[in-house]
This record gives sequence, structure tokens and C-alpha cells, in this order.
Amino acid sequence: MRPELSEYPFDWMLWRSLISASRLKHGSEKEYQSALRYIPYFKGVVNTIYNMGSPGQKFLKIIETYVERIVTAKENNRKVAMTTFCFSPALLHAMDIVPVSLEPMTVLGSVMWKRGCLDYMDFCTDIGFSETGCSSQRGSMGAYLARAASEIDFIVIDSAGVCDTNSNAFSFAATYLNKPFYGLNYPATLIDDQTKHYHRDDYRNMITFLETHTGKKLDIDRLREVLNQHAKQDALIHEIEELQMLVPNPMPVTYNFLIYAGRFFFSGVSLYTELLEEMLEIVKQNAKQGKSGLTGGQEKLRAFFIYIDHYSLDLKLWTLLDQRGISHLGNILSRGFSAKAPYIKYVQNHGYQIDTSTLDSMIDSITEINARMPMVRSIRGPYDLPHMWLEESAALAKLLKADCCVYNGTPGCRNTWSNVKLIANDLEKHGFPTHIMYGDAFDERVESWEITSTRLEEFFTIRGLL
Amino acid sequence: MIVAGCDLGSQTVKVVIMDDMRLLAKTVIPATTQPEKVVEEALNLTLDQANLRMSDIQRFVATGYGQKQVSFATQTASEIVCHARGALWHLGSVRTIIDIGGQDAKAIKIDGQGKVLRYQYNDKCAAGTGRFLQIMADALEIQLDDMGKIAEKFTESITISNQCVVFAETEVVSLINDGKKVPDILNALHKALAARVASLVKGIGSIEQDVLMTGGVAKNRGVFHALEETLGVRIQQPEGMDPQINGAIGAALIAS
Amino acid sequence: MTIIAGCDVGSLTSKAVIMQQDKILAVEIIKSKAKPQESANLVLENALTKAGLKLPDVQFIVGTGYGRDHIPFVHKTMSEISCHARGAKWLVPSAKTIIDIGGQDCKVIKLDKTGNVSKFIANDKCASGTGRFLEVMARMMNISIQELGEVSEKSKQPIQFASMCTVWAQADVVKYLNSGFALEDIGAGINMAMANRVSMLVSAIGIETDICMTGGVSKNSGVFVSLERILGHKIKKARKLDPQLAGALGAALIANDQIKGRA
Amino acid sequence: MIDIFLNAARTIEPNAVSEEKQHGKLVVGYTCSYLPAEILHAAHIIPMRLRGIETHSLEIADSYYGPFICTFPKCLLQLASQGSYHFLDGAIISTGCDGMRRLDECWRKAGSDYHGSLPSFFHYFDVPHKRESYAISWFIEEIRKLIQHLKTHFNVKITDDAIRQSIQLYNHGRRLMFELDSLRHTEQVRISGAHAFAVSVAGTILPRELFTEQLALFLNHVKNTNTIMGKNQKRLMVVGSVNDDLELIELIEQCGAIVVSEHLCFGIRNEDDLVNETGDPVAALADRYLSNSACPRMFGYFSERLNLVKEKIQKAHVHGVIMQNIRFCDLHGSENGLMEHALEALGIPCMRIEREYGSLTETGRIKMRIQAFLERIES
Ligand SMILES: Nc1ncnc2c1ncn2[C@@H]1O[C@H](COP(=O)(O)OP(=O)(O)O)[C@@H](O)[C@H]1O
Ligand SMILES: Nc1ncnc2c1ncn2[C@@H]1O[C@H](COP(=O)(O)OP(=O)(O)O)[C@@H](O)[C@H]1O
Ligand code: SF4
Ligand code: SF4
Ligand code: SF4
Repeated sequence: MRPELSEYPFDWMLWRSLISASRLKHGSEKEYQSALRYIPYFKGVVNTIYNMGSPGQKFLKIIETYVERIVTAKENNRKVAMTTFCFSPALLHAMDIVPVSLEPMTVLGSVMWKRGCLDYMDFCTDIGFSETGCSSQRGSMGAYLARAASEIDFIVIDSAGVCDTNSNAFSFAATYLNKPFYGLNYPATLIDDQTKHYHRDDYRNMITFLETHTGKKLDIDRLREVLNQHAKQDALIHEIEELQMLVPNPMPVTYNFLIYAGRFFFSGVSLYTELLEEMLEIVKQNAKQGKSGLTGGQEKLRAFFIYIDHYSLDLKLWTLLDQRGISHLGNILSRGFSAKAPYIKYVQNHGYQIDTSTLDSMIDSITEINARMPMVRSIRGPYDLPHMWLEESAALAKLLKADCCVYNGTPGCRNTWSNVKLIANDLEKHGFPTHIMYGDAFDERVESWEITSTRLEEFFTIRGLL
Repeated sequence: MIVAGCDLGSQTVKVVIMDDMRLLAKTVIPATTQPEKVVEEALNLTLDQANLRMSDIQRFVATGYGQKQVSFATQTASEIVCHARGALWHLGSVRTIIDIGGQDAKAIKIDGQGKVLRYQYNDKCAAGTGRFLQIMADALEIQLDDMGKIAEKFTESITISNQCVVFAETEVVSLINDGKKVPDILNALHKALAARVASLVKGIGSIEQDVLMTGGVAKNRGVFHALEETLGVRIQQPEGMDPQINGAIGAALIAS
Repeated sequence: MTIIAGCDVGSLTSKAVIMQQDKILAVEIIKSKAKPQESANLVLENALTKAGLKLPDVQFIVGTGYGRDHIPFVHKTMSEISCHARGAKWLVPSAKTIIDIGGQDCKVIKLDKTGNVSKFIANDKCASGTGRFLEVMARMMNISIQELGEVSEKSKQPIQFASMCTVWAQADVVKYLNSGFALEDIGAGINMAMANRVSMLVSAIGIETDICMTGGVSKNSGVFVSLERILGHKIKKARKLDPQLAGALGAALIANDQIKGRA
Repeated sequence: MIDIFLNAARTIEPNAVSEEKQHGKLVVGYTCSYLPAEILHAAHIIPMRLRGIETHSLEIADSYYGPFICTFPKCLLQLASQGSYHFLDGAIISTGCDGMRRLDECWRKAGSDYHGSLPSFFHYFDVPHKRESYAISWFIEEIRKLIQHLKTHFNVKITDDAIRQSIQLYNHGRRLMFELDSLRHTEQVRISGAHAFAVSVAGTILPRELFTEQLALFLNHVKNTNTIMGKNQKRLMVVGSVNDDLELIELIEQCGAIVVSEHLCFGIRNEDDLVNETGDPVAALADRYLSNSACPRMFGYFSERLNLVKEKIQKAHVHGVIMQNIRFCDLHGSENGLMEHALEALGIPCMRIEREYGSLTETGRIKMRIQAFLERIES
């Protein structure tokens, strides 16, 4: 790794950049200029975020707070857990554990820094980790493995049985750092009784693990508080989702990103609730005026992402969509599966309910929430089972009145790359022109954004969509 | 109406001049790092052949990698669309087009009106391109034009599996070292390339007839036959014409 | 008078070194032929002619390189790794880490105190860490392989390339060329991509100074300098001999050991 | 004598299996060593680990799988779609790794595109990635589901007694395998690595009765032979991801070494311990199969695996370890990375290679590495 990178901790650098960024709008011109010096590559993103209006500023606050909690965990006597984005952080927040979710941290590095997290990625390879693994973990994981970031105390994940690449990355980290490791493991089926029992046993066992390693008992009141917030957040998201179905879609392109990023950071925490409230307000206003959320005002096309987005410098994907008049209808990460979600409410037993009456019911609720995090739910088991990845993508595309579907992921994703051609063919049969992006969401060295975007635009033209 | 089409490829630049649906003249010359200049050169050569002047050209459409660099083009169009148009001009019944150029391979599915239904480029890391053959020809010290002919003399069936151009070259070197014969190696290379391209064609759904093959590699009989065999269908080629200029023809057709 | 020779039949070039004990009598580099036997015969013959010798004058010949098993006249074959290690140690006695980039392969070799190979790693992944990659790119840009090395000096802002795969990187290069980017920035970007790949191998094995570079690509100053920058260490230049000859030199030195061992 | 094993290891449809088929025996293929083959055996079905050797092109497989996937499941899909598995009466796909578990969808899809390529019995078999008691209960359920499906589909009986007998037979085979393995630990090795490996591959292919019977004979033969192999040769161990390709072991031995131990998927590592012969046989199977943490698909058990390998290195007096993995195999790719660091720290020379699966491997480059590795060990 470049020597200068190990000089400053990764998360600390993120934090400083974020602080400079959130101060931008408050200070004088001079302060503005001096603040910009700290974030030379971050200017574009900052502009994009500020252009989102008040939710943008709230979002900056959220990530700043998230990273701050990591950086200051030791002095505040909190334990730090390395975890994955598909693990609901609500429980960790309830237990006062500071989560470091690797994938969102990689996203932050990728959108903010010119070289993204490439050097950390390469560090993983240096120490023997498979180069072909998923880049979303490899990015920030490298910093933690190189000990060029805050120290973590233990690792909890939930991707066994869902994504081996992901589980493998974390178990590698656990071995390399010699830290306690707990991995939830999911059966391929989702809603049968056997699976439900299994979820509960496994999840409770994990709580014991966390209690042992923090020396603290799970606090019922805090858990209730977190779940109540969670329910509120779900309701807000559902309302936004309903509005997204309107033509034109009143939601700005970047808001999907805020929805899922916020959820990965602060599910069950009030900051995220406030973000959602502010977003809903704007979307509602647009809806009332029959306005599209796009900057240009005119919606030419509605695109539904069936996997993740592309996180290169300056949020280039969103800028492209916005400029071309394309509405972003969400991706696998922005989907929610509470029993009241627009898609799930017609599907028996697939959604989760939040029941805060007793400790047991609360643990069951959070267990089920976790079993329905985007990847945990959508890409476990065969993709074409009823209401799994394929069927749910097709149904959502239809519900959201999408004109086309787009796949974007990372080459490290064995899970989706094994089936992406199948799902593209199947979605075409459902009448959705489907484009497969070959780039890596986090590593521009795989395919430059130049090529990726050219192919994407070509798809829109050739298939007669634009 | 007299129009011109230009396909600015990674390896060659193709220019055609057409009068309505009639092909008047064509030029294929190697591409350089100055796209604008080569196109001008190719265009002049073509104009000379057709006894025309620049001012006679009413419209000029450019396609291919360097399409945006041709400032005097009246319009640009994507390669996929141009290939579809060109193919339909050759053969009205065409439904599947396989185009293998220097840089990439594409499979395109169209309907009777020439509308693109599906298309796909070669997968990343795939060696299914003309460049692959060129590098192999160099390694074997033979001419590109002769590859097809030499391969016909093959006697032993061998497998070349590596998916990467450079590594496939190493594999070829070890095959030579093992005393394998050049025709056998060539045959294996053609099969390898055909397999890569076949998976592309199969990837966009069932193969619909008629199938037309275009692009520089269509001139290689070895690849052509290997592809027919792998796909199990008859493949056609633009009749009496250089398959390499299909994209340029499509561009010209879009112009008119 | 003990005359020995080393013959390195590589994928792109074939090299021969003829020595009399520690003294180099003649060297030769030719482009490899399709058949390794032919390359071997020709390169050795040329070298012998330069030295004014005939084949029977040579007492021991060691063969190496991809074609090593097919060289008709050798007494022993050794892998390129051992030969490059031996050759590099002779060229730069303080060397601990050797980076050898040839046409088809990139290898990083670590030596112990006595100069034995203690660890090595070779590039298994995509081919972007090989000399061939550079040649394809140079051809794409219509410049010579020598020029490609030199452009890095002129560049202020190297372009960042998709460095994972030759075929794909090529598409990028074409795109940048066609979009009118400066040749030197593209060239520098290519050298950088290469250096990045190689540095990953180096870090994987762990750096130990001094570092020395051999193989044809070590003559590419762009890669050389970029690599120094990424690694944060100086790389020692081989001054006594063209570093592309390190493999053949090592082979000759091993031949010398064999003779001594016998005596 | 070795011929029956070699034949089994070198062909996807060995003679011995075809013969049994002609006598009306059913054959069911499976994809991962975490499937308790005893169950199939108890149903009078020949369990057969699916293999991808004899693949020459991936043109069908590549049209389903994306480019960044391990070539092993791709080879299986290719063979399946081109009809090379016509002799199968059924197939079971396990949640080995992601690429492998996705063979389920790909194969089913190929089944509709290539008529007859999907066996009528097709089962998705879930395997937990951990071994807490509740995971074992889940696994027991999975095994029972499999039993039920087999029963109804093939109209066969699978009694506890039959399973118990199968367990005994399999255990007997395992004991013989241990014995064969221990013969490779001695200073004077009487069996080449390639032959020993052929035996363990054959163990997953041949009808078990035939296999144990032949293995017993072969053991006697090896014990009494006078030919000593690998004198003064370097003793190597091969570890890592799936390999059922004799050629890889042969290539290593051609370079002048002898392979005295493996820790590969398909090798002895899957036969490492015995199944309890008393009590509920399904529970015993679940317990034994899940307690085997030899494969990195069991997350979080690295140190156990490391110890297993270290133990083998000691027992077999190994001079160096070749760690191979198929390109895009994340599990073994990073496992090899960790293991390399741990073993090198103990002074055991290691070399990692990444390759394509089986017949797609390109031997030239690998050979150079093996030779260089041997030169390194010797110097
Ligand atoms: N006469 C020929 N015989 C066989 N192959 C040829 C011949 N001429 C060209 N090719 C192949 O065609 C490729 C160039 O195709 P082309 O369609 O011109 O590519 P592009 O459009 O990318 O420039 C070359 O790489 C070469 O492999
Ligand atoms: N003068 C030079 N300047 C820059 N690069 C060079 C020069 N000469 C050779 N090369 C590079 O060296 C490579 C060949 O290296 P070499 O060690 O001879 O390979 P091999 O041993 O595999 O035949 C070429 O591919 C080229 O990239
Ligand atoms: S993107 Fe794919 S590989 Fe990465 S964590 Fe998600 S499922 Fe796993
Ligand atoms: S390597 Fe592991 S997961 Fe893969 S088949 Fe073997 S035992 Fe199963
Ligand atoms: S080698 Fe690895 S990736 Fe391939 S099937 Fe086995 S475990 Fe899966």
C-alpha cells in the first residue's frame, strides 16, 4: 500500500472530509475555499448532495455522525463491530455497539476520493485474499486489515447461505485480525416453519455472542425504541414508494441512494427518520404539482435497477440519469419487505411485522427484519422461486411502470453473475428491455466509466427507449 | 440521393458511397491514431472510385469506435443499428447477425423491419475477437489471410481453452513446443473463437434463421465453418461482397 | 579454458550468453521463431560466431525459458525463476527482490542471504502484467515499444486504465485515442497500469531491498519509474549487462557451477 | 489392478457404472462432498459425484453463466446440456459455493433449452454453513426431505436399517482409505500420488461394494510390491479447491516430485472421519458430515483446517505444499492465501497457483512454476 495511506486512518480521513463538507454551506467564502482544500475530489459530490436540498444536508450529517461514532468509539467506551450492509444495524444500535458496515464505507471512499478505495482493495490481495472476491468488501476491508483505520472488536455477519463471497471476506478478516466471529446462516427457504425456528435460534445465539463480547445485556427499552423508530421509517418509505409509482415520478434520482444508505447506517435511529420525513415532504410537493423529480423537470424514461448502482467518483451514474431525463426507480437495496410494503402487501407471509409487545416478540421481529434485508431475502435460494429475485423484480418493475431494467454489480458477485443472463432473458420475456452493465460498481479499473456509460447510453438508444 | 457511410473501426476504416440502395464504391484502409485524417483519406479514395466529389455527397453518417471524431459527418449512429441495417439490405430474411470485428464480437437479433430486438457484446475477458486471431497469426508466423486455408489441413483435434488473449498465446507457444502441427493448432484456435462467439449468440435467446455473419473475421473460413458447426445452423455471408463493410453500408443506408 | 553458455528461449525473444568463467565473451538476442529448436540454434550460433567459437568448444550449456525442453544441445535445463535469480544476483549482488517481466509472464522472486530463491510468485491472472500487453498497446498507438517507455516522462496526467484485461484495456485505449487525449498521457497510463499490476505481486510477496529488475520490460523507463514510485523504493539498475539477458546469464552461471561441481 | 480405478477416474461414465446400469441400477449425480452418499446407497442407487472432465468447450455453459464464474460448475453445465450425462437418473445440487448452487437454475433452464438434459429427479439440497446443534437439526431435516423425495420419485424403500448398513459399508471403505493413505507416509513410498488420487476419485464414482472390494485387493498388492517410488524425490502435498483431474498430479510427478498427500475437494479430505454406526442413522450422518470442516465453505473454522493440514504435513513428511485453486474460487483462493502465510511462517515452502478447471488447465505455465518450486525446495 502507498506509504502515505497508512499515515492517516481511513475512517478518520473520511470523517474529516465530511466535516469540511458539511461546514461548506455555513461559512464565509474564505472558509468555503479553505474547506474545499481538504476535499479536492469531493467537490462534485458535495455539490450533488447540496443540490438535493435539505435531505442532502441531513444525509451529510448522517454519514458524518456514523463515521464519527466509529472514530470516537474507543474514547466513548463502545465496542466496534465489523459487519455487512445486509445486516440490519438496528440491533447493534439497540445494544450500543458501533457498526462498521464495510460496503457502505467502500461506497463513501469510492464516491469521494479520486482513487476510491483501490489501494485498500489491493492491500487485501497483498496479504493473500482472493483478488476476484467482491470489491464492495475488499475496499474498506483493506484499511481495517492494514490497521489503517479504527480497531474493531468483533465481526458479525449474516451472509452465509446467501453470499459466500461476502461470508468468505469476513471470515478472512476474522482470521487475519484474530477477532471473534459470528455468522448468521440462512436456509434457502424463507417462510416455512423450520426456517423460522432456525432464524430464531441462530439470531438469539448471536445476541448471546454480542452480550458476551460487550459484557452488556440487551436493553429491552432501547430495543423497543429502536423498533418503534424502525416501524416509523418503514411507513415513511412505503409512502415514498407509493408516490414513486406516479408518472412522472416525483422523486429525484438520488433519493433511492439516500433511502438505502440511510437504512444501512441508521435503521431504527431518529436521524434516519428525519431524513425520510424531509424527503417525503419534497416528493409530496412534487407530486402535488405533477412534477417529475428530475432536475430538467421532464421524465423521458423510467429505469429500474435490478441489482446495485455504480459508485464511481462524484456519483456519475445519477448525474447521467438526471441529465438524460431518466427516472431511477430504485434497486435491490432500496426495496423494503415489511408486510405493508407496496409490493409485499399482496404476498402472503413474505413480509415482516414489527411487534413490540414482549422481549420475545421484539427479538422475533428483528430476526425477521434481518432475514429480509435486500440480499438476504432476494438472492438466497433459487432466484426463480415464487417471490424471489426474478419474480419480485418483474413485479416491482411493473408496479413502478418501468420502461426497462438495468443490472449493475461487481464481477466478484458469483451469486448474481451466475444468473444474470437468465434473469435478463426472463425480464425480456416479461417485456422489459434489460441491460447488463459489465463494470465494477466500486473498481473503475475493471471497466472505465467512459465505456460503462457509453454502453448504457447505447442501450437506451438502440432499444428505442430514448 | 448520394450518401456516404463510414465505419471507423478499431483496426480498419471502411467508407462506402451509395446512391439510394445501390453501392457505388467502397474503401477499407487501416485505422490510425488520427481518425479524422484517415476518414478523409478513405472518403477521397472512395470518391475517386465513384467519380464523384465531396460536394456530391448529400449526407454522411459515421459509426464505430471513432464516430464522434469525424467532424464533417452529418450524423452518427451506433454500430449495432448500422450492422442491423446493412444486414437487412443484404438479406431481407435475416434475423440474427453475428459481427466479429477487430475489437469485439456482437450478436444482434432483429425483426423483419430491422428493429433491434436483442444484442450482446462479447463478455469481458473473452478472446472472441479478430485481434485474438491476429496475435495468434503473429505467434505462428503466418499470414492472417491464410489462416482459414491452412486450418483445413488439420488432422488432430486439440483444445485451446484459455480465455485470455495473451495467455492463449502462451498456450499456443507450448503447443508448438510440444510439436503440435500448425493446422491443428489453427483449427483449435478457430474452434475456441467460435465457441466464445456461439455462447454470445445463444445468450440472447434461441437462434433465429437466417443468420448472417459480417465483420473482418467473417473472411476467415475456418472460424466461419467452426461457428456453423458449433451453432448447428447454416450461416450466410453478404453475397459477392466484403463482409467487413457491412457497418459502413448500414451507416449509408441510415443517411439516405 | 572452460567455456560455458546459457540459452534462454523465451516466448518473444531468445537470448544466449557465452562465458569463460566469470567473463562474458558474447551475448545475443533474437526474436523467437515459431519453433523453439530453431530459435535456440540460431541464437547460440550467432553468439558463438561473435565469440569466434564453435559449439564443441562449449563444455556445458544450460537451457531455460518457455522452450527449454526443446533445445537440442543443452546439458541441463532450469526454470526461468532460478536462472533470473542467479543472473540478477550477479548483476546486482545486493539484490533481495527481483522483478522479472518478460513477454508472457511477470515474476517476483525473493532471495535469501546466500542468493537462493526463498520465494517466488508469478502472475496467473490476466495478462496485463506482461510485456505482450505493452506491445499490443504500443501497436494500438502506432508507436514503438521503446517510445512507449519514454512517453511517461512527458506526461503530466496519466490516464487511469482498466488494468484487468488486455482486451478490455485495449478498448479503453482506442476510446481515449479517438477522443483526442494526449498520446503521452495514454502511454503513461498504460505504463502505470502495468506498474500497478506488478506492484501487487511485489507486495504480495513482501518487499525487501535491494530491488532489481530484469527481463525485457525493465528497459521500459516508464514502467520502471512508475514502479519505483508505487513501491516507494529505488530499483537498482543492472549496469553490467542488458537486463533482458539476465535469464541467459543465470543459465550460463549455473552451467559454470555444474562444471566446478564436477571438477 | 489399478486399472479399474484409473478408468473410473478418467471417464465421466466408467465401465463399471455402465454395466450396473444395464442391470437396472439407478444412478444419481451430486455436486458436493457434503452430501451423505450413504442415503442414495441405501436406496439402491449408485451415488456419483459429478465431474467436469472431458469438457472441450464451454459454449453452452457460457451462455448461461457469466464470465466471472469458476469453470467447474460451468463444465458440469456444459456436459449436462450437451447430453454427456444421459446416463443419470437424477441429480442433486448442493449449496457448496455460490457458483455451484446456481447450477440449479442454470441446469433447469438448460433443461428446457436442450431437450432431455435435465434428469427427471432433480433436487436442491441445502447444507448449513455452521454446526451448532440447531444447524444439525436443520441438516437432519434436509436429509429427511431428500429421503422423502427419493422414496416418492423412485418408488423405493429407504429404511433405517438399510442406511445403517450403508454407513457400515462406507466406513469400511474409509478405513481402507486411511490405510492406503498411511502407506504414503512411509519413507519408501510404494504408490504414486496419481494412483492414490485415482483411488480416492474412484471412491466417489464406483459402486461402493465394488470399490471396497477392489480397494482391499489393491491394498494387498501395494503392501507386497517391491517397487519403491519417489526415492530421493521431493515429497509434495497438494491442497485447495476442487480437483479430480489426474493430469495435475501426474504433471507434478513428471516434474520429478512425488505427491504424498492431498487436501483437495475430491480427495481423502472428505473421507477423514467415520460415521457413528449406532443410534439414529440420519442424525449420525448429519453429525459426521457437518462436523467435517475441511472445506472453507464452513465459515469461521480456519484454524481447524490449518491444523488438519499441518498434521498431514507432519505425518507424510512433506517438503512443500502446492496450493491450487480454480480461477474465481473465492473460498479456496483466500483460504490458500491465509494458509500460505501460516505454513511459510513454519518454514514449509508453499506455492499458490490459480488455474482453470481440469482439462481446461494450460499445462505449460503450470509446469514452469512446479519446476521452479522444486528448484526452490532443493536449493
Ligand atoms: N483477409 C482476412 N482473412 C481473415 N481474417 C481477416 C482478414 N481481414 C481481416 N480479418 C480479420 O478481421 C479483423 C478486423 O475486422 P474489422 O471488422 O475490420 O474490425 P474493426 O471494425 O474493429 O476495425 C482483423 O482483426 C482480422 O482478424
Ligand atoms: N527497448 C525496449 N524498451 C522497452 N521495452 C522493451 C524493450 N525491449 C523489449 N521490451 C519489452 O520486453 C518484452 C520482452 O521481454 P523478454 O524478457 O525478452 O521476454 P521473453 O523472455 O518472454 O521472451 C517485450 O514484450 C517488450 O514489452
Ligand atoms: S454484491 Fe454479490 S458478491 Fe457482493 S456482497 Fe452482494 S451478493 Fe455478495
Ligand atoms: S470445495 Fe467444498 S463446497 Fe465445493 S464441492 Fe468441495 S466440499 Fe463442496
Ligand atoms: S472450486 Fe471453488 S468456486 Fe469452484 S465449485 Fe469448488 S468451491 Fe465453488
